[in-house]
Amino acid sequence: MNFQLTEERQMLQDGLRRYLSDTVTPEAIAAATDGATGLDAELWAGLTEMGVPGAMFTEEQGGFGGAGFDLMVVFEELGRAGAPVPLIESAVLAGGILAEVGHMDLVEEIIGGRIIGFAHGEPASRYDLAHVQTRAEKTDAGWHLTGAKAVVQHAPATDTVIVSARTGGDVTDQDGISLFLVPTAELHMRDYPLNGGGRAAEITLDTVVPDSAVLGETGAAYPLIAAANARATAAQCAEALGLMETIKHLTVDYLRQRKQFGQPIGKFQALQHRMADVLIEIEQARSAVINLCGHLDTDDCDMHVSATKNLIGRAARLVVEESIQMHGGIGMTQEYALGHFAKRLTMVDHRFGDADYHLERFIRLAAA
Amino acid sequence: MNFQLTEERQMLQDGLRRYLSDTVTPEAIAAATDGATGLDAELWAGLTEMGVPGAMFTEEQGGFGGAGFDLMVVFEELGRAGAPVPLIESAVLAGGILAEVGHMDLVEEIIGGRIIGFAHGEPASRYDLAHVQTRAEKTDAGWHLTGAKAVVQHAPATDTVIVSARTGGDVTDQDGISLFLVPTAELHMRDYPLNGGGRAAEITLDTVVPDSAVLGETGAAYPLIAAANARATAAQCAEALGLMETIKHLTVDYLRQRKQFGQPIGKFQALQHRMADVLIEIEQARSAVINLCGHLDTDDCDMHVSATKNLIGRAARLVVEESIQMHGGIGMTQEYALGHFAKRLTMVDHRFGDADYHLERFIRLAAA
Amino acid sequence: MDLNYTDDQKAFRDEVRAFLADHLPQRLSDKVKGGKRLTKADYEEWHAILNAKGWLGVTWPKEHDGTGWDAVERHIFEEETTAAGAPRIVPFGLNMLGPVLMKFGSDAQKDHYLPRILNGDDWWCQGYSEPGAGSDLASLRCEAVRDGEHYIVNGQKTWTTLGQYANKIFCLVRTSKEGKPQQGISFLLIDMDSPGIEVRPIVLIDGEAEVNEVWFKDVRVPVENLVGEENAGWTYAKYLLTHERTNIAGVGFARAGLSALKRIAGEQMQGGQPLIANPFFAAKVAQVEIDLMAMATTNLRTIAAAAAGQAPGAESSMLKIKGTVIRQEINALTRQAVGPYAAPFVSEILDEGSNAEPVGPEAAMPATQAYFNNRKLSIYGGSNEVQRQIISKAILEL
Amino acid sequence: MDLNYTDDQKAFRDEVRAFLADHLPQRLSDKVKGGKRLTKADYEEWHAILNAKGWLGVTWPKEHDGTGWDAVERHIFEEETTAAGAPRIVPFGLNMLGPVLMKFGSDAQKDHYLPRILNGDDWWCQGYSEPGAGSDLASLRCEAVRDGEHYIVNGQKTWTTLGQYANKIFCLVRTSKEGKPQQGISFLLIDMDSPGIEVRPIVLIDGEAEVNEVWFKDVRVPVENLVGEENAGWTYAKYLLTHERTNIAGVGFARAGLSALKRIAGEQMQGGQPLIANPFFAAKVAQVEIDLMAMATTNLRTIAAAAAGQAPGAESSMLKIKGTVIRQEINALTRQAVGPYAAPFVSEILDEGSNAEPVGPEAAMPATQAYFNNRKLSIYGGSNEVQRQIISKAILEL
Repeated sequence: MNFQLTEERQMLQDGLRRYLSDTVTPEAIAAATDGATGLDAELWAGLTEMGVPGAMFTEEQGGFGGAGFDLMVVFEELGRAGAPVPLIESAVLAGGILAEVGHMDLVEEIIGGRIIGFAHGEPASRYDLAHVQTRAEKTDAGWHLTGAKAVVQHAPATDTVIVSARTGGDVTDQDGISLFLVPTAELHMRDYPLNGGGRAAEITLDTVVPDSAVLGETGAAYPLIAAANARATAAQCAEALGLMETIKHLTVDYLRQRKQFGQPIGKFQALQHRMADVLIEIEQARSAVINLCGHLDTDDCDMHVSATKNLIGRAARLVVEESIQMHGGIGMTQEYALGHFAKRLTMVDHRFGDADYHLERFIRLAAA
Repeated sequence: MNFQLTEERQMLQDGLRRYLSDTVTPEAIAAATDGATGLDAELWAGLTEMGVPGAMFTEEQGGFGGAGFDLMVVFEELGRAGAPVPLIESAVLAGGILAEVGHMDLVEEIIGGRIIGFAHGEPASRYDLAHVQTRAEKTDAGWHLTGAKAVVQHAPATDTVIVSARTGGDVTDQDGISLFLVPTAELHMRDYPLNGGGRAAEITLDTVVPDSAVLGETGAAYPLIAAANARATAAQCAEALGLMETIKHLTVDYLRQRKQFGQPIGKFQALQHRMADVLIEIEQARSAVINLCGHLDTDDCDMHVSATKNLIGRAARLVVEESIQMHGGIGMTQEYALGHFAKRLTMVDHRFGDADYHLERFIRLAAA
Repeated sequence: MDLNYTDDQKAFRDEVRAFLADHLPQRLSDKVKGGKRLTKADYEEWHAILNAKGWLGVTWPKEHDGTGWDAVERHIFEEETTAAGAPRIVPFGLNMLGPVLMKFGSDAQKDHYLPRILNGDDWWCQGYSEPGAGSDLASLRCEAVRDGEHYIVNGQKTWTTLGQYANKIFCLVRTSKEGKPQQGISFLLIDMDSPGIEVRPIVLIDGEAEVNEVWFKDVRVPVENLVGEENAGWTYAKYLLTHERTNIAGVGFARAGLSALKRIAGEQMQGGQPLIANPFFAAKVAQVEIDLMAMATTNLRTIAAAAAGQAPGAESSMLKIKGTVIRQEINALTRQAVGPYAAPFVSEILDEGSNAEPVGPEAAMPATQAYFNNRKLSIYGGSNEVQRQIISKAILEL
Repeated sequence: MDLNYTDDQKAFRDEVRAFLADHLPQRLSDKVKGGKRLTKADYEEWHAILNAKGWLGVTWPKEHDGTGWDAVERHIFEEETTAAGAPRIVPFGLNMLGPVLMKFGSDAQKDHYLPRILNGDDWWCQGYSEPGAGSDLASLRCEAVRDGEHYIVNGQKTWTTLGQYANKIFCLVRTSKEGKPQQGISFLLIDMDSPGIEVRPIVLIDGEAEVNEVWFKDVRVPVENLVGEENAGWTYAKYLLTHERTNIAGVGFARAGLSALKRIAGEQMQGGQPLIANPFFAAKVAQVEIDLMAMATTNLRTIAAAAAGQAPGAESSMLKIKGTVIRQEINALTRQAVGPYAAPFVSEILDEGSNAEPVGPEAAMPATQAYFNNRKLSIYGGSNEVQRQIISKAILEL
């Protein structure tokens, strides 16, 4: 039993924290969010240079990490900085699947900074990973993909996207889902900014891709998607933890500095006690992330995904609402840093399943 | 729209409050709880003399009240005093059914102070009113009753009990339930004290009663039971409100008087704010009781039963736990008054359906 | 005890309903229900419709061309207009300044300003809050120095709602630094087009700029624009705040929000069934509905007491807290209901006549926006912390 | 990072399990699991079994015949004994007085008292709290006046757990009224059979008398029973309180409670299915289970830090709060689970060998009792309010 980071991870953490605190400014986030690609290209290049995408992969896969705690270290720091970067999409989701099906050339490029997207969710799928209506029909030329994909994060920054489509089975069957590598130029995209920063797109598909575009076995992609999704959820939970840490620091500073009725508002016992409860939940969140990252490669992974995502969802709401309330009006302004972090943290519950979704799943898994 | 009590009800309230505050002592409650019958006979005689059982019945039924707000006034005062008396059992449950089936002679005796019990719940029925396993078989001599009844409150104080038994249908059918008037002497009783005061009994039945013991039509008792139960729930919710009021006063007094670190603990802002939240929930509870008592004789009665019982259940837990916590150790001692009220209020959630049971029922009714 | 309206009250309710059916433009109610941005012209249009009927001065006595309604009638009006999706009545002139002028203003001020509020000549905004003051209102520093027949005003106000539309602002200013902070405050009426005034929008986390900073640099204000006496403004300010508190419970908003929530959760599918049929979600919706049923009755109890002439105590603080907690919970559940589509934010969709299609369900973006925007409910109008303080002081008497 | 025990730790865990399987009398674990009353003899029996193995001085170093275990080993021991349903080790002599004597006692005191604690010659109880003091421990008034070779003690202590079984009490007494309240406190060891001591039981709302008032009237205590220096007792008291905090999270108790809850809710039927299958109930159980999973890891993080020699900060306060909240929620759910049978209360059923049959399910009465009894968790050992104060002070530094 040991809760210390290894020396390598400690170095990565320190380096990342320094680099991000120098680099990620509100202006840079806003520019990326409102810009064409939703990407802060300079930041992405810097992260790549530091080897951040490589930390998502094992040495065997050409990286130098790949364990749950590597994800934790990196994403907690990205969360602290509030930086929207396509690391979950390109390295954890797309990269994870590509490594699994043996596309090591692309993995190498991802480690080198190339951004490949992952288009799986659909307008009606909500949080159900097996819900795929997009169809792939076999033609002479290859596969004809038709359908729609929803809220594909960082799609405008990609040149290629992994698209899931149904080659068999009914809309919610786990069997019959296949994955295709599609050039972004072949997709119809409507892109838009996101609450909390970054851009996403609605994607409409009506394109033919060659047989070589198929990833892995046709009809058997569900386990690949589910495994990548579990890792992505861990990454996102670690990011949420980092967001909470920054919100905590902002709020503690505010309570210490802001004066009302002649004293710092942090002297008011009602706020002190509520702040204590917030701190407790942030420690709970940290432990939950540790639990998940420590069990990513075990049989209990699914249960920990749901336990942790549930706890993070609840803690996030408390942290967001209490921090805004303790700040008062200033906490609601876009100019002050809190707003961005609060929005980004709020959005965590809207991806990979919300707190209730995972509570229900946890119950189902525990009963099984 | 008018939230004032009528003059008559105001007088009843004033009189009851005075009488009960003079009469109901911790010693009297303990004596009744530990005594043979679970009845404070003097108190019961006094209440009867004041016409309290009569307030449960309409003028048409020989009483002088019978509306929801009559129940509210009486039971809120009984709650304030923390007095365990068989009014729900004898006047609201048994009396309500007897009045409905036209047994006006017995109603008159109940108004005069006779105590008739109501044995419906069973060891396996939990909160399901239709769950009746006790059987009544037709014999030459009348009806042979066999089965068991659970937690029959105030049974030891009765001379006669209304017993539900199945004359047809399956264990959880609404059809096929009948009611019988059975002398208490015919029952096997195991009686015991209750948390929060008073006594109840487990009843085992193996007795034959004459045909004349049947109340109303055989097999058609469910609506009678449900209607009486709705009124009993309203009574119990009003009692809970009275219990909350007394707990509120005890806690406010304690916060004002108890000193720590050189000042009254009510000066500590964290407690002030929590007390404010408790007060808000007690006002919510009062409004919920008003809603239910004002809709007892309407089509919306069932929905209000569930809404109010749910809210009372949640508010009760908050009031109990916060009041004990704010008192500290003293709040946990049997000697101090709070303990009795806290236990009695806690037990409200264990009769007529708990907060979750009614939340589920509310959703079902709202969807219907 | 009687939970029902009297026949007269029912007749009044029917009259309000009929009026709304005939006169509330559907263009406006569609915007309100769809969470679109309301323009200055939208508010002015609705005010003019109400004024033509004599129903704009809802809290005003008949002698000043108000409705003369009692608390129950005001409640019925608020309930019906909210349910119908009418724009709110902009409160600054009507519910805040108006009552202050009626009680403390000079005859000249009453004669001049009150009709202009009703007929829309003036759009007032509020100059109370200052940066660094917050709930500690008396610590304000914006200063007015007498110079002959003028006050020279210097300083800053903030959180000035819809100040960008206003041609007038009523301000609390410091005219003396002696005595307690509450002493030395005066109540001034100021033209927004006076030289030296600058209005800067504050963008909130929902992306909207409904509040502003207002800067005063050597702004000259004629002394006849002083309300009441110099240095006695704290009394008027407190009087105003009690009037700000009408409809503090927001029952109508909560009901409208709850019914929208149920509709949205009835359309969103999860695991093959509407989200509203999911027991976990249904439990939360039912819980807040039950709380709202009780709170609505607490509200009626307070209104009935007010109509019977009783002074409100800590009840309005209780209603403020419970009302905002309920509305914020409804906002949170609505945000939860829209799922992944809570994330996209395309600001121009909120403009009337925008060609931009919504991303995902039409209800999604307004749901997220309302969640963030309504965090303000527990902060402004006396934060919920201040309300808890009032409640506990009232009962603990410490 | 590694969430798993080392091989050594796993081997130790197996050793503890094997020991418990062989030596924990089933009669005792049945009582513990069934919520029955434990007698003085029950505790003494278990202490003797542990002492024979050398496992009674769990927090003691080897030089005093303790186990010399580190924080992780202590945690494993606690986890396994709790899961097995062993009686708790009565902490007053072992975890409270023992460490104080080792650090501040004279050699004579160590030589005399420490072995007697291990071998069961002495049963110590705690004389800290006083009526009216509560969390404000330093305001204590029980007084000791020097009279030759004795102190004369007068005053009252309260909340003395299991004082009815004790032959010794360690007390904080006031020996000087000068300076701050923290100064002038001394730490005295007193024979419970001294003339002038009276023990009165305090019955709690669950009907049990596990705590007592202890009254002192002119009780003569030899001066050699003073620990350390006169008027320096506050330092020893604080040292003791940090030792009281081992296992503050109560993970083992929570796990045992959760598994009992699931069993009970699996047996109780509602609407034709086990209560645990009801989504409303299952949601609450799952929620507390998820909280417990996280809290257990927070606990391990703290233990690992302690084993690595780091001083605990506000973490133990966080664990106190979250641990008690979780246990109390489990108690509340268990009470809810037993339904109408939560009401009957037949005290004698809790006695071993009672002939009285339970009313309803055997688990029902202990469930209600545990709910009421465990309200104490958030009150004693530094109330949760005091813990919140410690946490916020640590981070806000105000």
